[in-house]
Amino acid sequence: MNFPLEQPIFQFFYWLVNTPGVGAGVVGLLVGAAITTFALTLRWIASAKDVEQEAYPYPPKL
Amino acid sequence: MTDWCMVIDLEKCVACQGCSIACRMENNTPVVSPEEAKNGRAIRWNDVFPLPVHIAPDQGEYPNVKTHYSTRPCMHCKNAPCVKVCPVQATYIDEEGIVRQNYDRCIGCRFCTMACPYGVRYFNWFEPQWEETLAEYRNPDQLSVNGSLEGPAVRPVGVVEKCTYCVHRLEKAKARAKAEGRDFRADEYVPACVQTCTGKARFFGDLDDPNSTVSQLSKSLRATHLLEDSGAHPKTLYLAEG
Amino acid sequence: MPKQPLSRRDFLKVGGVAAGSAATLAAMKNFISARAGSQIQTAAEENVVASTCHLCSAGCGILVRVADGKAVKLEGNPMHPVNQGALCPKGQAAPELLYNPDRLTSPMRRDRATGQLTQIQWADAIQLVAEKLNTLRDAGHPEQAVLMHGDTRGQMRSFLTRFMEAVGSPNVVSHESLNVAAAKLGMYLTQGIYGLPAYDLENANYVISFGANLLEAGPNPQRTISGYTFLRRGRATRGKVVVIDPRQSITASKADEWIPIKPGTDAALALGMANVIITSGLVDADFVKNYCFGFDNFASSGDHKGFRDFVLENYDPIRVEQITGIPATTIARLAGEFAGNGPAVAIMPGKGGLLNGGFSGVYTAMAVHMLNALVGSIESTGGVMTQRYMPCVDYPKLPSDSVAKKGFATTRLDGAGSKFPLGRNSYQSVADAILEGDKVEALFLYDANPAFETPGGKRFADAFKKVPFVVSFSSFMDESAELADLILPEPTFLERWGDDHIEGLGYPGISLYQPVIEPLYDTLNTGDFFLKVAESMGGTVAKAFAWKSYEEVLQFRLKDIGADWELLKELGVWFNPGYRFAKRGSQHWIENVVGAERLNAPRDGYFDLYSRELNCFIGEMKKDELAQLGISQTGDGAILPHYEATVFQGDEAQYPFMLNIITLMSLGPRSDAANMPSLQEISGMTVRETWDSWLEMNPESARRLGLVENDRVKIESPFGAISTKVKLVAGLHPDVVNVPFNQGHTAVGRYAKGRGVNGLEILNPASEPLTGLAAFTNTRVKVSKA
Amino acid sequence: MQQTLTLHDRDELLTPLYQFDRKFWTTIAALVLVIAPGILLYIRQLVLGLGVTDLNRPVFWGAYLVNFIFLIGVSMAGTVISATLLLLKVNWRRPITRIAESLTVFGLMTAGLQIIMDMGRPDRLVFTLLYGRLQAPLMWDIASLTLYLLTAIFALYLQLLPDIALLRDTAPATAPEWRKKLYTILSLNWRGNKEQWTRLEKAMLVVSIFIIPIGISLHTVTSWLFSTTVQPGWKSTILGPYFVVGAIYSGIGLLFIATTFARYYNKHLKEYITEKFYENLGWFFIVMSGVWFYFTLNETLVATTEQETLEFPVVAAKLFGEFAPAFWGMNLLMIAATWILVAPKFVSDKPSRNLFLQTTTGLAATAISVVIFALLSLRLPALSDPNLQTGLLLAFFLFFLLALLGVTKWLKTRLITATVIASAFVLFGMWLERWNVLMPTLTHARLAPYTTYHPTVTEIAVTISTFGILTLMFVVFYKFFPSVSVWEVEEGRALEQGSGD
Repeated sequence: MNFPLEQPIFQFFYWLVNTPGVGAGVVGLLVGAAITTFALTLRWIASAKDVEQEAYPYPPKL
Repeated sequence: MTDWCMVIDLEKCVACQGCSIACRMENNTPVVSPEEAKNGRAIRWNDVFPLPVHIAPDQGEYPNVKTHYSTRPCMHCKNAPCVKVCPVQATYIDEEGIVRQNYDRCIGCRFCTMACPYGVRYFNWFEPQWEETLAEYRNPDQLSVNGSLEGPAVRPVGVVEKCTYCVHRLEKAKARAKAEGRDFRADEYVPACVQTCTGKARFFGDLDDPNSTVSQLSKSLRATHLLEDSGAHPKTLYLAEG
Repeated sequence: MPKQPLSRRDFLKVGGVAAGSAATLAAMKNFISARAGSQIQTAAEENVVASTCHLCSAGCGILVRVADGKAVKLEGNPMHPVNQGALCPKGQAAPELLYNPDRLTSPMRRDRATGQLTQIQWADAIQLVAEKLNTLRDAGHPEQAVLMHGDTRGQMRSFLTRFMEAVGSPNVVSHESLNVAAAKLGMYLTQGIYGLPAYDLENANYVISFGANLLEAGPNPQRTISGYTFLRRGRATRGKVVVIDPRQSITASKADEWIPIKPGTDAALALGMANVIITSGLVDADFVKNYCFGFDNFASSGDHKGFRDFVLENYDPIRVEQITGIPATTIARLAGEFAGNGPAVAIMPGKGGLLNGGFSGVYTAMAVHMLNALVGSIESTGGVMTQRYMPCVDYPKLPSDSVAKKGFATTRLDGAGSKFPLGRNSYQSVADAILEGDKVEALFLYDANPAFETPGGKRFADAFKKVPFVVSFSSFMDESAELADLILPEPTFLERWGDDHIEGLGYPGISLYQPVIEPLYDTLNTGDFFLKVAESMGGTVAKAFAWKSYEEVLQFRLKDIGADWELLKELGVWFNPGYRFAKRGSQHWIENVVGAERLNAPRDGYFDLYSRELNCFIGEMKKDELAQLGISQTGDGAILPHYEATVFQGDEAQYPFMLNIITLMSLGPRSDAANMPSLQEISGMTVRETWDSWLEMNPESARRLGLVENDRVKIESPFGAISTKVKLVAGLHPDVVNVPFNQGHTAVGRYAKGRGVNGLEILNPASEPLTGLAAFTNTRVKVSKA
Repeated sequence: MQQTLTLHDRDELLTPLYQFDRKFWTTIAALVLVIAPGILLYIRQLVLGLGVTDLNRPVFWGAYLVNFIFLIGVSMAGTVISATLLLLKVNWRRPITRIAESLTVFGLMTAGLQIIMDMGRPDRLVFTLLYGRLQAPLMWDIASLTLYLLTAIFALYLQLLPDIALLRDTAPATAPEWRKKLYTILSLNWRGNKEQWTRLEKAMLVVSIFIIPIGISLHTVTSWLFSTTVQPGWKSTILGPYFVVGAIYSGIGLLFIATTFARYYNKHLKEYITEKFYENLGWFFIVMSGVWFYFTLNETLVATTEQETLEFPVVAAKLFGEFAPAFWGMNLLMIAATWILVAPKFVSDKPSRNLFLQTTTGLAATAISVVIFALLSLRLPALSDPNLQTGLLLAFFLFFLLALLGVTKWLKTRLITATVIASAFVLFGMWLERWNVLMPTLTHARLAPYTTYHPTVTEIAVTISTFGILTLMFVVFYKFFPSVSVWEVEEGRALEQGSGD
């Protein structure tokens, strides 16, 4: 009927899934991680400096 | 550890519905308007209904007919599906095996009502109302757990409520025992439906105590559970007719 | 929003892996501790008052929880022998009656012309009534004051009777002709006691109920429920219960065996069983030989046929099968089981049975009760007990008063004893009498709503028009109160003094009503009201009522019950437990059990199988006279219990169905219960309906009419038509349709008004000629899609 | 060459962004009119409580939940498709990727709205963050939804970046300052140098890889909402994949409609979003319909064959009970949609004499079959005679067939119209499918009498305004950003020329 909750690892799992707030924390972690990654990626892209002047043919310099 | 349990002897139950109303008066479940009631929104934590629940053509022809009646409080499941699916732990099983509902926590997502195979969880579609003077008879008992209201407290609109085995009565009994400076005994409290049962069909007590009436009855050959296949390990026991 | 710290504690402990610690156990048991943080607050000051429920005739003991001066919850009184701590939905919902928003809050007077209601003072009301009665007395016609009362129990009944007698009117009409009178008469004509028999269900082995709704709506449902459940599962050996009823009521569905019967033929079945019992020699020889009259043929002023020969000649199972539609083998089996598995008891229906007003009700009741005699179940363990009552101090003798004497000597308005030879009350006939021109100057309605609760009750509206002075004591503006000139609301039973005789257990007891809270409104207990009226009337009436308050009356009457007033108030009930069975033929037997209340026939302790009492009424009558009374038999046949084919109103071809009005456990018999929302909500449980009335019909019959569940249907009888929705009930005789009682109010209050239909409207308004019973079960109807 | 092209692109794709003409404002006004009643009624619901819906016991969930599943369904396609196509380096994807990804974002946003609308206590929404329990399927859904939404937004933004830069650089003098500022900020000083391009494309690649499993997770999790309860009809293990397939199926449908809407809105787009795209994605559409049919069959067959007694009433309700119109309606719509897509490919485009292939016949037959279907659905007692019903049924199928045959030739020459009709059918059909997953089970609970559910005005209005909001977002968004990814198109052209030279 129940998991082998006498094992600490399962106790941890139980605590993990059953404790109010912890779940929210996990979700928060996920989301936070995602957001930071995205932010960093954007920064990474934006910050790209390039020496060679001959740029990609687009956008056109008119 | 105490494990509260109810046993209902369907042979002695005469479908009088005393339990339904006793529960209403004890737990302040509101009377909804006739239209609401017709639309399946009546709130009776303890309902009495004819069996089979669903009218089917193949249920015998006169005079070879047998109607049965059943009564149904919360099953207070050991593996309660409602508790599992609650996203905010507004409903939970306490240390004495009672499945409880925290009205201040419930977000009204109605997942528990979906998960419950017994349909014993009720939703406040509108603000509960007592017309004019009817409000006078509401049960004044206020049970709060760490500040959040439970039990008979009048529910706000949009939250789920359910049978609590009259947990506030338990708390009162314990308080009384404490005040009188003695140990609380399991037979000091019964829910309102058990107390009022006209057929003396309901028994209540501690399932962990092998000598209690409910433990004895749980060994009966007639003992059975509602929807045992639901996997919820319901605790409320039935003694079959005949 | 306070967070549940428990989770945090679990975290600390479980996270810190304190193996075996409470929280780890918690984790394993998958629960969350709520105890630590629990706080329970309740009302500042609470107390519990013992009283008595008044929502049906059972009179259960109640303990009322009064919190901060408000009655918040009723519980059954564990001390009370009738309900032993249990309480039915009506009792549980009682606070909805007490705090009902539609209660009348003060005495009012109605102007007949305009129908305007004006609030008045109690003093004025008392004055008005006193003057009215005095003028009647001065005119020398006190009998023109009539009092109709409902389920008036305890001392109130004798009190009111005494008042009317002191005034000088014999016209105190009880509503028993609507329900229990048939059973009482059956008991009276055989056992010679005018009252309902008590059944020792706890010790019975075999119970056969002839349409008696033991678990829902008997005269004392709670008592029969207790007895029934004890008989089923409360003891080592389990008794068998058989229910004979065209409808599979809850009682029938709970019983071991449900035997559907052609409506109105119960007498034939009982006699058929008697036939088998006699032929197979299973009768209690000692009892029928030595303590019964008229088992064998006998000679007194000519030869008379005895019960045995009569039954043997007329009711062999084959014939009974033709009458009742129950196979002869089943009849034989039932008879064998009944006689062979004593103690056995045959129960005749009181309230809510098919017996009442079937135009052969009395004979049926006699036949059923005689089954008990045949197997010697009269006054024996597991059989029939005769109800004993607490000794009440007699009222002081009425002061001599010529006017009163003269008035009291006049014949009763309702024709009981005259028009209806056997009748003691004929509630519904009051209207007929008035409409036929009998003069009524003042009409009091206590606990009575005749305009609603009688078949064809609408005619009371016309009748009341002819009465210049109608007084209602109802707590609600019910159908009858709406027609009254003076509305003098009585407080609900939770706010007033009163008492009740404990019935149904045999042994005597008194159950007390007391005000559990101060009356909410400007209401007055009717007892007190009449005391004040008497006082202001002066003269002999005042002398006859020298008490200050009704409470004093009770104290006076209940002096000798063995408990002092304070104790009675504390316990709410006092009784002498343990029914002592009288030895056959003993003095005790003759004084209390058999024949004690016969008015004409000898009180010799003989149980009449050949009713000498009935003989005194109709013995001399010729065929046509008997026919007048609706009796087809002549000579001994008319005296002996026999089956009278029900004379239906409406011919079978045109009106195929027999209409039966059923009483529900939830709504019960009292009009004011219909205005209790919780009861309305649960009323239709058996047919999955709520807040409405319905027509129960056999699915096969419905199919033939092309009806499906919840269709609106028109129900027509020769007396009118109503319309409601149809519900298909497989457990129902194809020729019978049922409509629940206590819906279809046109008044009372917001919850009752305009909800469903009142089946009584289309019932035969006539009364049974012999007994003055209302006709409940001899109306045919036709059902069609509305 | 390129120069002209780009100039050409610019006026066609960028100029309209600054034209707030009557057409635009009327559209906005119309949409507001559509949305307003729903919002008002929702406010009423907030005040009075959920009682204003027709939800009851045991039908605790209703139209809102159906919308929720449907919306996350349609939102599925966008990103997943564009991502897949990108990974597969499919060239014709370029014109539609932006619309696809934006659809995902808007779809998810409106889907989130549904959940809040369905809550009894929306004021306590924050509790899910304070007290969220991981064990509750709802939390999984919240997690999945948020993650998917964020990723989708990110993907969309990445793909917008160069165009924003373009807008920044090419904003006409007349353009309002705030818009210029907006573009400047959003463009993150994108210069378009080689390094940036390489990094951008790397990032897009990675996102495309991640977004597919996330998208799939969202739809399976949604199916778990039901599978984790013990209600009859929801225990089926097929529910997860069934939901995903349905999602992609309906997603493509919405994509088609959106693109066509955009085409109609900005005539120039016709040059970019060509029939080629309809042709190619059309095939995928057909494949999905096949898979979807298989799963539907699977659902029904399993339930009718297994020994679960409580399951059958649910299936019965769908097959011949009160839900039959919805169930069979759904199937017929899907059949019609598939036919509309497939059949024209197999008929010659020269006119035929055959009476059965005349458009008029088709339309007439359509009308008749619709009438018969309505008659059957209404369950008139007059038509209760089984033989009559069978007759009607046969007649229906005959006319249905005629209808399909009749319209084929007409559709042959109108690929886009055909696709749009098919998509509309599929969308409606899929909404019905979600309805058929929820309602039969909810109305056939175990321990409560069977009941019914008819959405109230509130629920209907809210549903309508939901789709209104979706459209509004779409319209407004594309007033600020080009509805076709200019740089991707250019890139594509460049590649083509590269191969051309």
